[in-house]
Amino acid sequence: MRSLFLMNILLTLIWAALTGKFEFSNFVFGFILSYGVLWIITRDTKRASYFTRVPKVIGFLLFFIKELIKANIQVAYDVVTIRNYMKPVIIGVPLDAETELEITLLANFITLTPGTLSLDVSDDKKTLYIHAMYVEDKEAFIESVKNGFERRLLDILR
Amino acid sequence: MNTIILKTASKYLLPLLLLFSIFVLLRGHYLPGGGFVGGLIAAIAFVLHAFANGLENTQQLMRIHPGFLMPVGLLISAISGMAPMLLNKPFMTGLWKSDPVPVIGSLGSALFFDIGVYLVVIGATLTILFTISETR
Amino acid sequence: MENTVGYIPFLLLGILLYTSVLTFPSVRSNGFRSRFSPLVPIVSFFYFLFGFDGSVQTTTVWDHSLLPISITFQIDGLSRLFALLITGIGSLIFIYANGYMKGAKYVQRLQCFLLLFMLAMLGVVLSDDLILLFIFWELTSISSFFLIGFKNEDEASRQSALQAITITGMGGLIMLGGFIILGEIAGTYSISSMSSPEIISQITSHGWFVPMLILILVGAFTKSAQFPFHFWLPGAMKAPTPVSAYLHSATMVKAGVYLLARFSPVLGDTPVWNIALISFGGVTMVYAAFQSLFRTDMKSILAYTTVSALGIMVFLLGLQSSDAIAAVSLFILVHALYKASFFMLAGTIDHETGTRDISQLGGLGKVMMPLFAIGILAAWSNGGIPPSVGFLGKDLIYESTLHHPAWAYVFTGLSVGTNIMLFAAGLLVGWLPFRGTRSHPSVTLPHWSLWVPALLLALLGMIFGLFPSIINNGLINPVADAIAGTEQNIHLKLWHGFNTVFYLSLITMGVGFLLYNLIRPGAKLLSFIESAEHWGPKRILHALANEFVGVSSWITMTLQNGKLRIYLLVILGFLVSLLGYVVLSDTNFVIDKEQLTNITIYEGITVGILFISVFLTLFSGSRLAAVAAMGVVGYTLCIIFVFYSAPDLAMTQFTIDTLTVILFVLVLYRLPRFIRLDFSARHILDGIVAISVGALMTVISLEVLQRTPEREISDFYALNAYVMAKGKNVVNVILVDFRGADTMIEIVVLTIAAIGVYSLLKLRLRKNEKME
Amino acid sequence: MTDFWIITLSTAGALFALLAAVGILRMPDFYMRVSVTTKAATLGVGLILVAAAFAFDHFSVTSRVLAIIIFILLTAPVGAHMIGRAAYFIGVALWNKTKTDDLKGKYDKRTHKLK
Amino acid sequence: MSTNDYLYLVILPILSISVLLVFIRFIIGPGISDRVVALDLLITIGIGIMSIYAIVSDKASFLDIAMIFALIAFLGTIAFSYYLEKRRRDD
Amino acid sequence: MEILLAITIGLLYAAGIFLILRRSMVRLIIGLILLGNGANLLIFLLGRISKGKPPIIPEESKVFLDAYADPIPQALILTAIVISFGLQSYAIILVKRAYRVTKTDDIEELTTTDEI
Amino acid sequence: MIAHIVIWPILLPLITAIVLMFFWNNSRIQRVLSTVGHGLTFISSFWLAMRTFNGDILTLTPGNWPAPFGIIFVADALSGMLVLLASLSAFAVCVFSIVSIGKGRAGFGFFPILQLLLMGLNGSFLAGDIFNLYVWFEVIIISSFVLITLGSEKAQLEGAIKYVTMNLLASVIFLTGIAMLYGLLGSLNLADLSIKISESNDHGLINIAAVLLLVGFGIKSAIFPMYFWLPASYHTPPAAVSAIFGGLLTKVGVYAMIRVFSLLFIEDEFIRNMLIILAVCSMIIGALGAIVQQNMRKIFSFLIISHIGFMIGGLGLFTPLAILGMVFYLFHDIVAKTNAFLISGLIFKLRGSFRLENLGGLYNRYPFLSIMFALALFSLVGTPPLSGFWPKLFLLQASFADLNWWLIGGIVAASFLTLIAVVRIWLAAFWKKHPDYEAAKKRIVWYDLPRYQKIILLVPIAILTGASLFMGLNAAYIADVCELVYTQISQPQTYIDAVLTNQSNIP
Ligand code: NA
Ligand code: NA
Repeated sequence: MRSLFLMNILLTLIWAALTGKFEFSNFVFGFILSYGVLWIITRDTKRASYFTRVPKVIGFLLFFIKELIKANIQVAYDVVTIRNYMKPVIIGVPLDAETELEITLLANFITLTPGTLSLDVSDDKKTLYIHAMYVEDKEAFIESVKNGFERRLLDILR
Repeated sequence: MNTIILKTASKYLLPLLLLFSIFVLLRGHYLPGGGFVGGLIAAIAFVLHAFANGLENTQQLMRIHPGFLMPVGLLISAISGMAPMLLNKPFMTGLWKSDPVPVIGSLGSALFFDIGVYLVVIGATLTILFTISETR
Repeated sequence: MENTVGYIPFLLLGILLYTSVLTFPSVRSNGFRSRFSPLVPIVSFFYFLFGFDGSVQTTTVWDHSLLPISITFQIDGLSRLFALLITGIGSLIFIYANGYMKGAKYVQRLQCFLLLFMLAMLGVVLSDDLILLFIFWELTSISSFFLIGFKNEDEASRQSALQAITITGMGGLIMLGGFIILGEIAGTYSISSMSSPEIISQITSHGWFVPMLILILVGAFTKSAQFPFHFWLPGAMKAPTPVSAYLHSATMVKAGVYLLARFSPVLGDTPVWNIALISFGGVTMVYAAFQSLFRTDMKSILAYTTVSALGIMVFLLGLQSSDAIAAVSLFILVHALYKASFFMLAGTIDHETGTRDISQLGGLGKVMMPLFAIGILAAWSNGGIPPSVGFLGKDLIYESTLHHPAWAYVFTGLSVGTNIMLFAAGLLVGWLPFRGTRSHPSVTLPHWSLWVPALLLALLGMIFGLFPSIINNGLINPVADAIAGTEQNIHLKLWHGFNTVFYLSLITMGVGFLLYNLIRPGAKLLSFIESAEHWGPKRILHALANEFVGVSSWITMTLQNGKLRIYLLVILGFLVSLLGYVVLSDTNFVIDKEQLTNITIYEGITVGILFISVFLTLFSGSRLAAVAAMGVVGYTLCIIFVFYSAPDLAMTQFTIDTLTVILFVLVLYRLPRFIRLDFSARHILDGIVAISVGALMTVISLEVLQRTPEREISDFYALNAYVMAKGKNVVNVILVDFRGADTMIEIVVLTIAAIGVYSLLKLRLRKNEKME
Repeated sequence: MTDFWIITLSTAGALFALLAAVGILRMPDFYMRVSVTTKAATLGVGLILVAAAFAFDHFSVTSRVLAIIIFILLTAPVGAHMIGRAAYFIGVALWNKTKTDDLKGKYDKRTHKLK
Repeated sequence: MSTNDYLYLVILPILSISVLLVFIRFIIGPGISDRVVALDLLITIGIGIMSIYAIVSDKASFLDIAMIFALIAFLGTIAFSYYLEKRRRDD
Repeated sequence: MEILLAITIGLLYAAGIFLILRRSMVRLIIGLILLGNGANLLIFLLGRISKGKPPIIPEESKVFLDAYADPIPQALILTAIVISFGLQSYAIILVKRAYRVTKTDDIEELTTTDEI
Repeated sequence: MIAHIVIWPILLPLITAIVLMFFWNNSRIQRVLSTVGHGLTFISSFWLAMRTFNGDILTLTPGNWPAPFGIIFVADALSGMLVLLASLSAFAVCVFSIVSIGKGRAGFGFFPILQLLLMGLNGSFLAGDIFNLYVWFEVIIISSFVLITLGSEKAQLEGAIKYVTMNLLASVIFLTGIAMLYGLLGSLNLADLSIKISESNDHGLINIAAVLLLVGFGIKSAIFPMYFWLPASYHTPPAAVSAIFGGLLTKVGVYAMIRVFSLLFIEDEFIRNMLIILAVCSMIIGALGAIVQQNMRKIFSFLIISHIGFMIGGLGLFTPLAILGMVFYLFHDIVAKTNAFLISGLIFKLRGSFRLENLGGLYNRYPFLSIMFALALFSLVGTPPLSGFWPKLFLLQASFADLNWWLIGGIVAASFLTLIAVVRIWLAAFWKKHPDYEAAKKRIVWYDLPRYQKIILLVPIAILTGASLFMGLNAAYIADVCELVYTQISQPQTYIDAVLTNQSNIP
């Protein structure tokens, strides 16, 4: 129930942002509209609260940006130089993340980082298969994923 | 396709896109957009959902057959076109509410007409795509 | 007798009404109503007999400024004689038919068509308007088609009906052409108005006179079974005998003769007319008479003698002398009387014995005395033996040939020869079956209705011969007046003294009798004569018809060959040649660079990508790559739309392009792969056509761009979009308001397309619903 | 100041886009092409969009730019995942220097299930 | 050189060159999946071009097209992936 | 640029025609789509093109203050695009269904309805 | 509301179609409502037609924007009569479909699409704007696509591939022509274009547009050498569908040609001669095709091509008489062809086949039906005084007045061959004994039908035969209307004035 409400508010805000009119009437209209949309699409789902997680979200984003820049530079170097430095692998990373949202976010952030690509999640949701371009040591890579993205993400989500 | 990543993403994308489609529909009279594009975006939203979750789930979500939207949309458009005839004006003569309405702007029969277009486009596009997807 | 003509429309209408009354009760019941059918012709007969005296009367029922028709009827001597024959012989035929068809199926149907036919014939002879005449003319063709094909389950009947309608239908259409020219050059469609001297000279001196005359003659000749179109008539003997008796003795076949007689004052006595009528009539009369001699089927013999008699009439009309006109006037009557008797006689014998083969018949005279009498009387008249009316007729014929200024001997010789053969043929039908040993012992004299009508006609032939004055002034002279277009003075006399004509008649009889005794038609002679017909016009026309059908199917199959590519190539080739012609002949291209904008690098790249993608769609071996490239083509267009200020277009094009690609992708994996074909000549041809179209489009669009654009309407939209229609996106305002109707229709299109897709994929018919 | 941001951001963005373009052309196998391009392009386009937000300096534009960026961030990795997975499934070959392949043999070709 | 000129003469050419490079990948493939990725990238760069174009021509409405581009690129990729998984092996 | 676009139009028409003359039903459809694109571009070009002037009235104004691109061709093309979408979808499905029923993708084998 | 009469023949089918879609699965209600809808459309069309026969040109501007700025619907006598006949034919076909269309097709949109097809036809006849005409054409072609494939039988799909391809090509060509016109003259309104063309001296480019429209409409009206799609497909769908196609679809192309070549491209010798050549070729090729076919519906299909030639020939001559004949023929042919195909459908019900070799025995078994059929068939031939005769007479007169021997020969030959084709049908289906009656019995549905359904199947044929007789026997009335049509289309100024000055007939 609560998550629905949040979703509703969120959509109302997006609406207002999209239309660019921050008037009361526009909020009311956006609220009704997103209410309708949610009504159309929602099946029973349970969501945790979003409120306490704002600081963690910011922290995570900063971490992500750092990773992004670091990896981009690495890739850029490789792309612009003639020699190829790649050591690609496909690695199955065992997951601690459980819910679909957790897994999806994790996978997406990994993909957004240059040099790595989430290929698929096993059907039992226990393993995330990642294609990575610069892996010297398999174990170390798994460790970096689990301690990096996954831990931080789960901190926020749980 | 059995991928939770897409499934999860589509769950959030659907409302976002529907909202976006309505946004595009409503502002069409002032800026690029309108019933067609709006309807197409809404249709795409459902198509994406269907790709991720399977057709049955999407249809369940929609509750009605998309084809039903076509006569509904046509009816809305036709009525908005015929309403002026009651006032003895030609078919599709624009009728406008004198004061602008918040958010939407001037409220007129043209808007209802565009809503009709929007619904027909959703209905037709989805009918086509869904029928193909479910036919082997 | 001024007002009697006014009843003609009512009479015709009455006949039509009665005909439809006959139609409506169940056709299977040969009821009560059909017994009254003879009353219709009888009443009509007396109307024409006593209502008119041969003077000219006209009535106009209806006229219209636009339609080239005026419903005008005119009756004069010629029309009256025909009307009397049609209704008089019709009356007897109806009585005869009631007896002949007793107990048979579909009698009422037969009567219907007979009445309809009578109506049509009356219409032909009474119309004063060319188009009205044509309408009735066609009606005779149609109704005779139904009559000839009356035994519709019999293949031969159907073929004969087809043959008849083919020839008379073609003739009719050609004649219509002639009528229209005649109407155009005469300035009127009224036949009676054409006979004024000024109009006649206007017609005969007109440049189109000869083609017009030929067209009309073709119509008349086909209807009157003139060589080489004659064969449909013997073929038409497949009809029940009452029908043959009616159609082929008295009426339909004479429609052509009527037409020639009718136009004789206007078109006659011109070189083409004379040559055509004399030659075709001459050939027909000799050829058909010869053919009649070797037949064994009574109706077949009669058919050929009929053709021959028609030939004589046409021949006489071609001569155009007063004698000839007098001769044809009388001969029309004479022939109708004896030929109808003959046909009924043949029918009765067939009806009683089950055969019409004269080689199978003999000795019937003993039990069928009245029939024998009919045979003798008809043969008498046919042979032109005094004192029958036939003698008078023959007399006049020889008179007219003998007086021909140039070709007297030839024409007389031909006439004598024809008449000798006809004489012999008459004996074969009227005499032979009754003599000799009895072939059908059990046969007795049939019901009176099967012989009294024929006897009546045969006797009339004798009475008119003995007392020619009965018919001289009241009947025949007005006919001659009408044919000649001037006052004629006919004196029918039985005895002219011992002159050349008399000796010729004697020769005719003598040689004819000799011929009769020499010839006994049988299988051998029949096959001989049919082998003559084998290479005759029938054969040739049939071969031509077959050849024509063959060529038609070849043409049809060549053009409609099932290959979409060829169809498209033809259409596109046509388009290219038309466009090319106009471009080369009508436009001169100057491209003024001033008017055009420069190419920037981005545009260059965009268009470059577009070009490459187009080539990918053309030559990629993978369907998916082709589809993806097609998508890229759409996307680059979209970029072009962005560059050139069309955001709405860009959005829509982009979305729809993608949806189309998706659609393809969804469908594609159920489709087979491209057929891989080596490069061949067809690629070159296709390429030439394609490049031609493309090049033309480029050239044309560049040329259009040289013109100053008109922006009046756009400016109106721009000015009013916000002020009046309260929108700022002018494109959208156009879509939902200025041109909202287009959009309304467009969503209908989308809806239908969706329904179509749905039904294509989902509908599975049950077996009984296939081919609804 | 606005111009500075516009120029800086758009230059960086364009360079990242170029990087992606070069990457997709140079990388030896499909997976690495995806790996390289998705993010570089996303980053590049994101930067350019921010430049646009600066250029217009109008709330409605800024919010739209944000919406687009969020949307791209949401969809780009999903798309990459989808095409990568599909490619692997249909057997698009890995670069010959790829060291390990944990996915090998894990797909059920018939049911599309992944162990 | 004004900002607009800079965008027009420097940024747009860079992006155009990028487009060309990506398009080469689109042409050479080799697999259909490569083409799909190339297409996706083409559209993504297209969004960039669109944004620059919006700045240059001072028409914010081009950003809306960018939004739709993003949406469509995603849909296209998904559809092709879907197809690749489902299709028969012989294309 | 007009010259380039005119050539593009020619190319689209030519390619479309070349493709509809092929034996494969899929190529047939692609050809038709290219032809439709060509026609749309033709309308666009012949309605005259102008850069950076979308026919949208500025926010604070009631009429155009500046030159603007002709909106009519755009509206016409928009209508034509949507209609073509309907027709093309239908045609694509028709091809699919025809292939299922006739078991051939080769148009030249579809000759039975033209037999006598 | 009465003043809106111009739009009712368009709106009523639309409304009916929408309502029918709400009853998607209830084919019984669909059958009833659809008939009612067609009935109402017919009444409104009749009303409209009667008003146009006074010589008035009625206009209606949807959106109330004055022409040439907004779209306009224009009803002159030609449009009025065509709308009337289209509604009549559609009504007849709908009644026929009540029984002849099974649940399968009825459950997949047959009736709503039939309504929308009629809407498209009426819209095309009333359109006063060339792009609007294009859009109406698209309604027609998409509905015809759907109707021709509804059921997805093998022959249907095979025929449809060709039908669809060539019609889409025609649309592209038409659209190309529109692009030319707009690019040159900046207008889409026909009346406005007429003025602008007459003021322009760009003959070459305008001729190019004319050629494009000629080919675009030529494909749609199936004239030589652009007719191939027609015989490939018209015999494949249910008879009711062939009937409405055969009666009306090609006629829309002819109508468009008449409109465009009388209003826009008035005095071009090249086009006129071209039209006459094409007309003669169509007449002959179509007729030759008709006499060799074995399938009754293919015979009629080829006859359509042949008879389109008559109309195009009249258009090519463009003398008063020729126009009179052409327009009269157009009117006659709508009724006659619809009827012919319906009859073939009924014969199919009676005998289980469309092929001549499998038919027979109808004349003796069903004499009254046979009489009705004979009237209908012979009116196709133009046997006097049935309806086909008069226009042919006018055309012949016109050709003679013009001394156009090709046209004369064509008309005579085509008429003769039509006669032969029809007589062939008559001999095979009616006179001949049924070749194998016992075997055919299984395919014959007639006996299983309840009596009222048999009557329903007969009613439309009776109506159309009656209409044909009316036109033949009351030719003077039709000729008067045709003369009015001639007056109106030979003086474009009246049309232009009605469109551009009398903005709206709303009080
Ligand atoms: Na309005
Ligand atoms: Na008259």
